Amino acid sequence: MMTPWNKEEMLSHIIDMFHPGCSVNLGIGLPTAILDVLDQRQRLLPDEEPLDIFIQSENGVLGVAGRPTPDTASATLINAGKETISIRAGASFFDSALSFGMIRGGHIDFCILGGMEVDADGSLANWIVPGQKITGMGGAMDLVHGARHVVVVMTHFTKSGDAKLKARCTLPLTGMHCVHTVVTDMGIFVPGDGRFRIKQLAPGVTLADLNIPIDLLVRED
Amino acid sequence: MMTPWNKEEMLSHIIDMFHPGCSVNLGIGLPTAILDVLDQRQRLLPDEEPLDIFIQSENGVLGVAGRPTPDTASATLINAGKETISIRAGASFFDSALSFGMIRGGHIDFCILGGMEVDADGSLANWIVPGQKITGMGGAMDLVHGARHVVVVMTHFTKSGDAKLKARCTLPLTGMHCVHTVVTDMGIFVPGDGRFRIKQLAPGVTLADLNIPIDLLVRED
Amino acid sequence: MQHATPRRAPSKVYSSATAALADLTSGIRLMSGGFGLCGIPENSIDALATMPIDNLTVISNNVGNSGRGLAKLLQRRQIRHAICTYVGGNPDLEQQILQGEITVELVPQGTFSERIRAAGLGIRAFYTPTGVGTVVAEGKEVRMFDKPCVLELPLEADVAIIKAQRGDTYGNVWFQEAARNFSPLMAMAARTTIVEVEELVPLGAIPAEDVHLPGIFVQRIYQGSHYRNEIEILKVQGITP
Amino acid sequence: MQHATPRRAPSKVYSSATAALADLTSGIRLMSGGFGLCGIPENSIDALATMPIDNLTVISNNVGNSGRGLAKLLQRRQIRHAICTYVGGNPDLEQQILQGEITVELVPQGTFSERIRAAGLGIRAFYTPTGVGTVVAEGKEVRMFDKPCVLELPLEADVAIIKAQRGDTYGNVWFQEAARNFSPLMAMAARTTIVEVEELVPLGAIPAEDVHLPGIFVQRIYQGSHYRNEIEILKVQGITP
Repeated sequence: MMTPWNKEEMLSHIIDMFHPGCSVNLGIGLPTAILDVLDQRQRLLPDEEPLDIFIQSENGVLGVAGRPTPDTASATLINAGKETISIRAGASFFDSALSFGMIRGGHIDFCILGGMEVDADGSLANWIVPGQKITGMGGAMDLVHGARHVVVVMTHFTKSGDAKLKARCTLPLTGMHCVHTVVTDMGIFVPGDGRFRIKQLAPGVTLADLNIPIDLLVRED
Repeated sequence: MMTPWNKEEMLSHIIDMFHPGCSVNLGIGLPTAILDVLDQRQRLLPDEEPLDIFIQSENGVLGVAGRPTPDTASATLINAGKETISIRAGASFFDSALSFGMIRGGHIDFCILGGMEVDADGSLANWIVPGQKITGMGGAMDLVHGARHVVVVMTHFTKSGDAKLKARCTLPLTGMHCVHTVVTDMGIFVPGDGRFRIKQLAPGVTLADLNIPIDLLVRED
Repeated sequence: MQHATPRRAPSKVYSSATAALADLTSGIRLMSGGFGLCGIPENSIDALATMPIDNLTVISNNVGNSGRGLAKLLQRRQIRHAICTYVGGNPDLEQQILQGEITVELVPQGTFSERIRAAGLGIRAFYTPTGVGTVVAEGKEVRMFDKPCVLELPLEADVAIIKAQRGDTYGNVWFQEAARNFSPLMAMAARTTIVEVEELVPLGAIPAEDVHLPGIFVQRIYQGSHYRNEIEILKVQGITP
Repeated sequence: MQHATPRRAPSKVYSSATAALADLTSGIRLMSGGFGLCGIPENSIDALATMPIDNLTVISNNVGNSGRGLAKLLQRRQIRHAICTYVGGNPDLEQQILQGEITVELVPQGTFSERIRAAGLGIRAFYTPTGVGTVVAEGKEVRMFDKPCVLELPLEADVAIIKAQRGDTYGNVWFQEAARNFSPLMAMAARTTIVEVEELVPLGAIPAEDVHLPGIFVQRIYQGSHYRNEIEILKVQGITP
């Protein structure tokens, strides 16, 4: 009987990758909810020292902290998802050229993005579905080039039951050969060289459950 | 009887080009003495409103003012010649990439440089004499590309009596086709398209005094 | 020896948005600072929305959001072409794209920022890994460095409208929190930069070390009014994912 | 579900120059901030001058001046190659160039700054008009834009030593007056950046808007001592040209 991870568990597995002092960029959507998971942990374990990390937001903030209170929310203090945030001690603000330079220059340890497809060469598609509404790539194409560790978090299956981990992306790419780790509700995978190395599977998940051609899979867990 | 201009007169002719509100970069050496000429005028005519300009120094200062007093001189407040300076109200400090971007991007109205040779196509040589001591180009090669008006100020003749205004530079270039105006002790010249257009001559100076081939000269004064 | 008469520089200070924008014409390339609704030049946009100019090419990260900001110019059909990074959450824009009333050129945000900086600072082109293997690289030169990179060109404008918390009479500017974003870069890249500030302060009131945008990049400045500073998405403590 | 144990980041704060520089080795590429003697990392240079390392490639605008600053490393024959923009006023360097003890690569100062920024910010190459038609362009690609431009590559380092007035425990840094120059760029371009400050302040003591160099670019920081802050050329009022 398999028990896929829920969203909080998927995000917790990503948080577990973080080392104290690391820098992290959180993509719009599911990745940004890492803020809320960290907030929640802090409320549940108020005596525990918070994880000492620096969260970057590509609109020009380093040191994003949890959500503000209704009183402290500021129109000029937002993340790249345009949501109100707060900052931690040691935060800094800067312009967009420096912000993306920080990313492109390899200074960010982890970049967490949502995904539509990741292929066995580590290419990512997450910004457009032909024929559907166009939203624009925003910073996604930049974020995948430069961070030391690019992590994609997404549900394992499309609504029609296909795995989003593919031999080759079918949707237009966001970036080529750029993804280091994929976290889905079914497990944690490392793409590259035409294979997905399996780092961990959710409880009870078997290879057959993944709906990925078996020759693309390498067990390492 | 010709009366070549002295250094202060040469610099005054350059100051006369400045419009209120303009930005100016002063090269090391003679051009920097424009600061002193402005200082001196202010002392001689204390009731006259000072010329309202912003002097940039490529080490990262916009708004250089006159010299400091012995009490206000600061080791961190210097110009590109490494001399102590003061700043005016409205000054700003920035890093070297922005400073040279300000120059390269065409935001500086006047750049004043010393010269060894300027040719009739507006190329400049001012940084090296083969076989003599090398000092390095510093910012000179950048300064000549970008300022809206590049002015070279130099004595008209070498020690051996040759004119420094030539059909073609013989020394290694600092920049190609970059000089807009040359001010010497003999006059003011605009190089370009193989000619020197004469804007003004010092009192009593004739074309023959210039020691420049006559076919390179066009009278406009 | 003749001396120029020492004189004061012409003032950069304008009395209002209307005065500062009076000579803008149809068809110009217009940059507008801001990320979403954060740091947008509210007063300049409002003034533009009352002016008889159209056919604008707008360069802005978003072209308004949810009917606000630059969406006001969309609603009045003043924009013909947009260069931006993100068009989501903007029903006015979506509709005009579908109806062919506006053309949109999407640029990755880091490349967008760097192209604007390049225009402002005289860099004629640069190579970046962003976009290789994607639609962004189509028709562009790709060259191999440590990884393949695309050649990108500067992005400049005729006019930039930007907003800041504080500015002095020379145009030295200080931005609050994350409101800086593209604004200083756009100020560098436009031939005429018009800054609106919440507080117009005396020359030199901003410490020289902490000027975020030196006044040399600013041609006009005015103190705006009635700032709404709208919060686009309010998220507060205690909401779990 | 497993949770990582929340922990504090390892401290970036070192007790002294000696501690902060202890693992530097011979043969590295070393960037050093400062313009002339303005803003040079005095304590780090002094520490290096006591260490048994040599064969350094030094990247610095000047390689010391008049026997001071990096000239101390020259005098101890610790530098084998220098990449810089200006070598005047430096008899130690002149002598070693003539004697073939050191090789020097001269770079125009604006290109020098921009190449260092490019290395720090992931730009793989850029085109600039600086140097076209000069010795600087020899052997380099020249391409026509509005004017001919040279293709220039990033300039990076293993270690950068820089000095600032103020810094906090994360490495956020604030520079005084014109002491900023190349230092923030070098901090971005080096794999390990070691900052010395006159005042080590608590985390967050520098206002977030006015951080000149975000701490993400800084790996080590220490409070220096006995700063000389020498004035290279004292010019004061009342001296006419």
